[in-house]
Amino acid sequence: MAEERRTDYGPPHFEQFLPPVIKENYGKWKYHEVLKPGVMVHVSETGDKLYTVRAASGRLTSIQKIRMYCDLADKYCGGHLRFTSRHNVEFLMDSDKNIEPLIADLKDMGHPIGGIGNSISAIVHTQGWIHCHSAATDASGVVKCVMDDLIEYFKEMKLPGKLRVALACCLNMCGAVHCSDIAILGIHRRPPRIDHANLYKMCEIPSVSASCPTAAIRPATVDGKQSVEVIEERCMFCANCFTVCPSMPMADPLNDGVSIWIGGKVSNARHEPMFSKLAIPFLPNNPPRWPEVTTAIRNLVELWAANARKYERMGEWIERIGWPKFFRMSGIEFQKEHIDDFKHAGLTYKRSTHLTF
Amino acid sequence: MAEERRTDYGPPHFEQFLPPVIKENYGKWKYHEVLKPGVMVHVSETGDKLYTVRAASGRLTSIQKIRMYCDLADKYCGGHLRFTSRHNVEFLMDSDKNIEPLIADLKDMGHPIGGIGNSISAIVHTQGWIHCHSAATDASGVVKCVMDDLIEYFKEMKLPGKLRVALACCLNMCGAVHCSDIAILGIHRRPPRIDHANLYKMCEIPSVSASCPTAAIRPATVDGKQSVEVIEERCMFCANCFTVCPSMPMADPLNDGVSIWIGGKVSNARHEPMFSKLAIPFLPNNPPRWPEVTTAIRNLVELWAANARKYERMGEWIERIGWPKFFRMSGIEFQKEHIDDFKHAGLTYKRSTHLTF
Amino acid sequence: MANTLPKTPMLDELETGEWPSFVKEIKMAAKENPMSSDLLALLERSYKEKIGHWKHGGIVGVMGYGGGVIGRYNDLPEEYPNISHFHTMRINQPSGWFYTTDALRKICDIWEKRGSGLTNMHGSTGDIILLGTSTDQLEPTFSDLAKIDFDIGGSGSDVRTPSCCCGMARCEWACYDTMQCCYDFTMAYQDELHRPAFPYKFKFKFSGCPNDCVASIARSDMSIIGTWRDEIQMDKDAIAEYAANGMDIKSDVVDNCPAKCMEWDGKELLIDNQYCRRCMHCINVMPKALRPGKDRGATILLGAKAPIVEGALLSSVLIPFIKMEPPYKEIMDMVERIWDLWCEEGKARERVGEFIQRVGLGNFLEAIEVEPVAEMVAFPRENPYVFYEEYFEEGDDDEEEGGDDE
Amino acid sequence: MANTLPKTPMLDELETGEWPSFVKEIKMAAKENPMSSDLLALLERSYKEKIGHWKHGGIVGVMGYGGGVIGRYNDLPEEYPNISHFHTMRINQPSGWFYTTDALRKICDIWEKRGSGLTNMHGSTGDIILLGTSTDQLEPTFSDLAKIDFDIGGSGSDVRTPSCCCGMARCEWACYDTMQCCYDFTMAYQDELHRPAFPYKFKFKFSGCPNDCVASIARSDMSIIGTWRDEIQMDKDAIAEYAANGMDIKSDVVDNCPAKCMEWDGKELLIDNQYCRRCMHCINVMPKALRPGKDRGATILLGAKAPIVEGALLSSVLIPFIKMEPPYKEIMDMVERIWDLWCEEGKARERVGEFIQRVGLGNFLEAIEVEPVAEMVAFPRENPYVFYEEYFEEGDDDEEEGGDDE
Ligand code: SRM
Ligand code: SRM
Ligand code: SRM
Ligand code: SRM
Ligand code: SF4
Ligand code: SF4
Ligand code: SF4
Ligand code: SF4
Ligand code: SF4
Ligand code: SF4
Ligand code: SF4
Ligand code: SF4
Repeated sequence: MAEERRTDYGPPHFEQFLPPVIKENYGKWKYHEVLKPGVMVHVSETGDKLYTVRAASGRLTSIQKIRMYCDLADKYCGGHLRFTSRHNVEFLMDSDKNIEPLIADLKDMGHPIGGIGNSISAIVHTQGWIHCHSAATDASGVVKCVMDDLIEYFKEMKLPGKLRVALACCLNMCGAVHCSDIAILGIHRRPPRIDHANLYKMCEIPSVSASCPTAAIRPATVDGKQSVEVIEERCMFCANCFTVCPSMPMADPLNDGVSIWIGGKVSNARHEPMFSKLAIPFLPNNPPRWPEVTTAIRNLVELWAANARKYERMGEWIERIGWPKFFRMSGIEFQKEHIDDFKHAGLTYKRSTHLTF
Repeated sequence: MAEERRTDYGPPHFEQFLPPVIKENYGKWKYHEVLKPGVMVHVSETGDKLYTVRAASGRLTSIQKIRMYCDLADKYCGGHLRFTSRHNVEFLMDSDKNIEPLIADLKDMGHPIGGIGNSISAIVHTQGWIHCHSAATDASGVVKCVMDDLIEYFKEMKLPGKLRVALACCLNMCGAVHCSDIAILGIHRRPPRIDHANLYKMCEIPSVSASCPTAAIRPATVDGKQSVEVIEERCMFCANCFTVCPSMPMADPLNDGVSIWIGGKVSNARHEPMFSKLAIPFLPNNPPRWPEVTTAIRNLVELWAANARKYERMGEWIERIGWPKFFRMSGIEFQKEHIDDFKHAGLTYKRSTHLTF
Repeated sequence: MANTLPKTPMLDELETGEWPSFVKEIKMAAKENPMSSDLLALLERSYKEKIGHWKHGGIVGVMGYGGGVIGRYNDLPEEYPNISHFHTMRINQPSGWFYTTDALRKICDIWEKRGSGLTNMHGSTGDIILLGTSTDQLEPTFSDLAKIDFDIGGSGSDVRTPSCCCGMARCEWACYDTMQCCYDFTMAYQDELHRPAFPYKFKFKFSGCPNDCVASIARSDMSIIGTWRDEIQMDKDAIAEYAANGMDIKSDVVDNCPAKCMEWDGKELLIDNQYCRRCMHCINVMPKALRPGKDRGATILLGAKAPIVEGALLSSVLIPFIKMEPPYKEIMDMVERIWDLWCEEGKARERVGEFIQRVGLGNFLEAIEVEPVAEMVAFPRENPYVFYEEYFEEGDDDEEEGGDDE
Repeated sequence: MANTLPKTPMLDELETGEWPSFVKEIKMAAKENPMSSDLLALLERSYKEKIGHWKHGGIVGVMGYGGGVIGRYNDLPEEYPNISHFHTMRINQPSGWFYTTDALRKICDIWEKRGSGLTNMHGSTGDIILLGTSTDQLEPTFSDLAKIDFDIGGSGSDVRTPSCCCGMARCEWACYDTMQCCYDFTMAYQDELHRPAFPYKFKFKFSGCPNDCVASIARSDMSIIGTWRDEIQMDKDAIAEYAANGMDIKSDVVDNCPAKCMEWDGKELLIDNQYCRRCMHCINVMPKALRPGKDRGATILLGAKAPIVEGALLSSVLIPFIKMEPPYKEIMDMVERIWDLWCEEGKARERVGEFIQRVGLGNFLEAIEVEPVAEMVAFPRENPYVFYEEYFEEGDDDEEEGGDDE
């Protein structure tokens, strides 16, 4: 190219985006207090204060909405705002005088305030039918239904501890649901259908065979064309083959749906981080409101809220009472599907007599 | 056969061996008390009492010694005695009047009293050079040295909890050392030497190859004879090949020795049962007194005794303080050998920031 | 250009309820934008049919960059022509997701002109996601963004856009400057971020303390999590105040300490700091009274990932404690040794965590020249299958030293 | 026949010290017995050379029995001719290792005549070990033993000699009659015990309560461990007595409860039995005050073993709770279904625990016709790789019931 093109300049430096009260107190914060649901104050060694109002966001945001946020931030926050690691939007102020009018405006816009402290925060989620080729369920739709149903727990702080819900629309787990208090995971339950007519053009057969964690795929010649076949009994529907090869689609309206996983956590607070574990193997995709999913999750939340001790995350609670007790209390039927049968399965068998009856 | 031969009649029924006080109170025991080291009383619902005196045994016992036990049992216990699951000998009495004379006689015979309550009991162990083809160390000798050194902890009850020591002279682990507070394990560190001249006569080559957990063995022709070869870098000295094939001996004076494993437990009391973990990868065979081994074990016992809380078994203590702290406190150097590299190795990596400094 | 919106009876049901409605967002955009309008119609169809309508993306992107754009085509291009291509652009967010309204408005203006008018604020890795545009708009969008200093993020087998918690900007517990560090790493690895050359993706996430508010231990190949080495700072008066205000320090704090290293006699709180695991719980519960120590730095962990292929992993400890000071040379040198090794010996689609499991942590450490330390394991090995690399032969000089194991 | 003993300067050092000396035992026997005398000499040699001198045993035994004798030959038969063969006999001990002196003396008399005069009281599996004799003495020893009603134990790929804790004979916590049950199982499986026909060994161990005094969860393929279903029995006065005598019930008992289901307010001890894990700790500490409940039975677990080949295993729960009443038909039927399956599909040298891991617990349960229950796992699966055995096809009748997963 003739003209030198500008690349690799990286993101803008964050400093230019910080409100003055932060710039001045950067690294000097002393403590914080939660003033009420969705509102907290950080107090600096200098005595300065920083007020935060956290509002719900659906994450999928139009430019129109972003501009509305900007209008509010200009009006109340000197033109500053931020988003959180769980995709809520936060408004930052150096005094408390604008808190109430800001909250009123946000509510008018349809953005509830909350998610701070012992509450449910926004559901980390993914693309679903909006944009991904891999999805076994929708993302934004399920999230909307679940949060509509659980909204009281977002707006209030009446839970024993934090409750982190996440959704991923396929086993790739872009929503990183593997360490959530409650995880909603889209799953396929039908082996890939093979497009024998095109596979040889689209995919490298050796990498397709190699992609399968259970060695279910082997090369085969079909109708004179090089292709692959799938030993269906060996397929556990991970879709890794499809990621590698477009000619092996997995999605299937009759068999796709949602599974529910619980008891994971990320923070090191008290208990070490934990993976989520399978609670409900399958619930149907039932758009637009996914009633089976919202009911199941509400039951889980309420069971935990009623029985856990203060500060006990979902997984900590279940660890204390034991999984058999959890299954009895929740009424969820324990099935073969709950028993691990992958690489480290043996380590999940109960190797003690620590049982409750 | 002409004459009908008596087989499969099984062991004698135990009832004929029970002392009267047990027969009468079978299943009616109410509680027990430890009266002093090595002496306890069980009290029945009927008010009857059963006194037990527990004496150390070296397990390897001559018929002469058994007869001496019998003499004592005849003299003091109405002709009854038993052995424990850890191979101590127990004398059972329905009154306390013979306790002291019995103890005096036992001490004279060289059998200390103890092992009950928060003490070290006898070391469960195996054959070693006395009888096994597989041994990487002796059994009875090491046990004798270690117990001589720790005798005070057998005779008194001054430990935080029970301390169970076991020894196995090779990885077959007949001493079931895999769940002991302290385990002494004989290990080889040299790959099998192959007796190519005889292997083809003695062993089935396919089973030999298949026996190796790391696939280190493959068929080979050596000097015109069918045999096997060992890829030495892949060998971790388990001796499974030798068990299957006598022409692959493992024992080697220069490289055999002892490793020390700690923190296992069997009982379900408090913590679930746990496996022992590697503390000291290698100590030399140094007969007749194995001083490196006795010193290492004494250090471990004393470190635990000084730092554990009441009732904390070795593994429970280390779990509370964390392994890094244990390594710092014990002065044992952490090495590559401590890091698991077998099937489930990844699950042993530290996957949290729960660290002490 | 105000569109009439397609009929979407199913989606319309998702306009009710208190949680912000993504359907409303799409409709807001769709009024102005034919791409979003087609998206709305296609999504309604997916809701009816219970299946997605997107195909595997081809390789699309902007010149000189190997990643940052996710190609996407729908499988019914005749019916939904405005989104026959509908590629997503990942834009590297500023550290901590702080913005001025000015910067945001400029992004909106560009995306109004060049794309669907829909975004994710933010993607799950942390990028600003510009959700859907056609192939011909990719290059112009990039050049518009360049003018306002926003660059493209990662995708494919490259360094992915690093992210961090708000750290020192708003949090009293930040044990190092996560935002600056995230920025510095992002800048140092611009080439690796923009030009995929690894066996698979590599993610960095920076959290200021063990609360790990960006989930780095679960979601990044390298997790850099703040911690401290000395004693928890304690304000006795503030403790008394909490107690006076009704906090049950025994059951709320002491009984929840995983190290069991605290005592409360009703008056004084004792912490036996030598056993403290830096879990943060007591500090979380009493932020006015307790604070991380003063000798601060970070724990560096390696290897987290989602399940595909060999199962999900959390990161595991690589460096128990390191002071976090720019230019982070020691860490970056190590990162580069790791990449060299992984690029050389890693298999395609093998994340670094899986790679370590395959070769073994001990061998991995040797190769990257890091000494093994006990902090790297939860516990030492339970199986006796130890590889010794050398053995004594008869006649060796040191034959008497049977105890030496090399 | 009093021998002069070989010179054993190294072993002699093991005659000092307080722990009973096995060297003294061998010497006592050696004075009368040339086999033991040779053993002493050979052992001294092993101590000098730091290596054993035993070869792989050939197949030796008594007529009609496939196991119970461990063949052993030394590799220097010319030098140690009295132990050129030196086979061990495993004799099935009586339940709980109770003896009369009369029975023991008879065993001694036989072994004086027929063998080395050395024993292990007992072997690690529980047998009486008669340590070393020559091939020609095996059959006569057995026929002598038969006269006093002692039978041979297991070895090789058979049922191994079952063992049990002293249970109801001396322990207040026995939740079922371990000694009778051990005897009944031993008698029921005489054929399996004496004639190896399995892929590998199979061990039973019976413990009366979760303290597991025969280490059954670690050392037996089938572990039968007593437990209870109802509430811990409590004697309030005895609790008060413990407290009065200075026991710190909070720190000794309550704080050590793994279920965190106890409370002590200084006066009353509360146990929330629905969460009690039956760990025994509180009962162990206060035997006068607390006792297992009245609705007693056992938990049955499967699969413990030492490391060879695939790594050590603890047993895992198969039946969470079962009443233990003779003739134990339900359990024995299940045992036989397990053996049938394992004999059919197990590989050589594959213990049942490894077999289950290879085929998967779910499949194993289906094959032995046991319903999966949550008690069998420590926790449900973490990975999403679930096998569903059937799927809906277009046109299926029940196509509407997408929620049904079979
Ligand atoms: C704003 C945010 C960081 C950011 O840079 O964006 C943040 C901010 C704070 N976190 Fe966090 N955390 C944020 C995501 C997280 C995450 C990550 C996630 O959810 O994916 C975690 C790990 C979650 C997990 O374990 O699964 C997280 C685990 C914590 C914890 C530990 C909670 C626990 O008991 O396990 C604390 C401590 C506490 O709340 O007492 C904490 C505490 C805090 C404090 C109090 C820190 C402070 O003094 O400022 C902040 C307000 C807390 C609140 O929301 O209640 N933060 N925090 C994130 C807000 C997300 C949201 O919109 O809800
Ligand atoms: C005699 C014997 C059973 C037998 O039939 O032979 C036995 C007998 C008793 N055991 Fe045991 N245990 C016996 C081996 C075991 C074993 C097995 C082993 O060591 O291989 C264990 C599991 C050890 C482990 O976890 O590694 C065992 C774990 C217990 C426990 C749990 C201790 C703990 O805190 O983990 C108790 C409860 C206690 O001591 O408070 C117990 C308690 C008892 C009591 C108090 C039961 C009673 O009321 O009679 C008996 C006396 C205890 C003592 O020795 O201090 N017994 N006990 C065994 C004596 C072996 C010996 O000579 O030392
Ligand atoms: C956009 C985003 C989801 C979202 O809605 O936020 C996303 C979307 C996709 N991810 Fe992801 N991943 C996204 C964050 C993640 C995360 C979370 C994270 O980074 O914290 C994970 C789990 C953590 C991890 O890295 O392990 C994640 C694990 C995967 C995987 C599985 C990787 C693995 O090693 O197991 C795949 C499959 C692959 O790489 O082939 C994948 C693949 C994909 C692809 C590219 C689909 C594919 O097979 O090619 C998706 C494109 C969707 C689309 O059409 O737009 N995505 N992906 C996230 C990136 C946004 C951003 O840049 O900010
Ligand atoms: C005698 C005894 C050790 C002792 O000194 O007490 C013993 C001795 C031998 N065991 Fe053992 N085992 C003995 C109890 C055990 C135990 C403990 C137990 O039963 O509680 C175990 C661990 C528990 C288990 O079963 O897993 C045990 C696990 C092994 C193994 C490894 C099995 C595995 O699955 O990992 C082998 C190797 C084999 O079977 O080929 C083995 C093999 C052997 C052989 C037969 C050696 C061989 O490779 O052929 C040993 C014969 C020694 C000899 O010359 O006398 N022995 N063996 C124990 C039997 C005495 C008895 O009948 O009472
Ligand atoms: S989780 Fe799966 S379907 Fe959802 S965005 Fe990620 S790759 Fe696509
Ligand atoms: S979906 Fe997964 S298990 Fe099934 S064939 Fe494809 S790669 Fe194999
Ligand atoms: S542990 Fe090994 S050497 Fe010792 S008796 Fe058992 S098989 Fe033989
Ligand atoms: S000792 Fe074990 S690892 Fe080495 S060759 Fe033999 S079977 Fe294989
Ligand atoms: S990770 Fe720690 S430092 Fe960062 S925001 Fe969360 S609590 Fe604050
Ligand atoms: S930080 Fe955690 S481990 Fe440390 S004292 Fe506080 S609660 Fe205990
Ligand atoms: S296992 Fe239980 S019942 Fe049996 S002796 Fe031990 S404590 Fe008593
Ligand atoms: S038996 Fe164990 S779990 Fe049950 S109450 Fe007692 S200490 Fe707690």
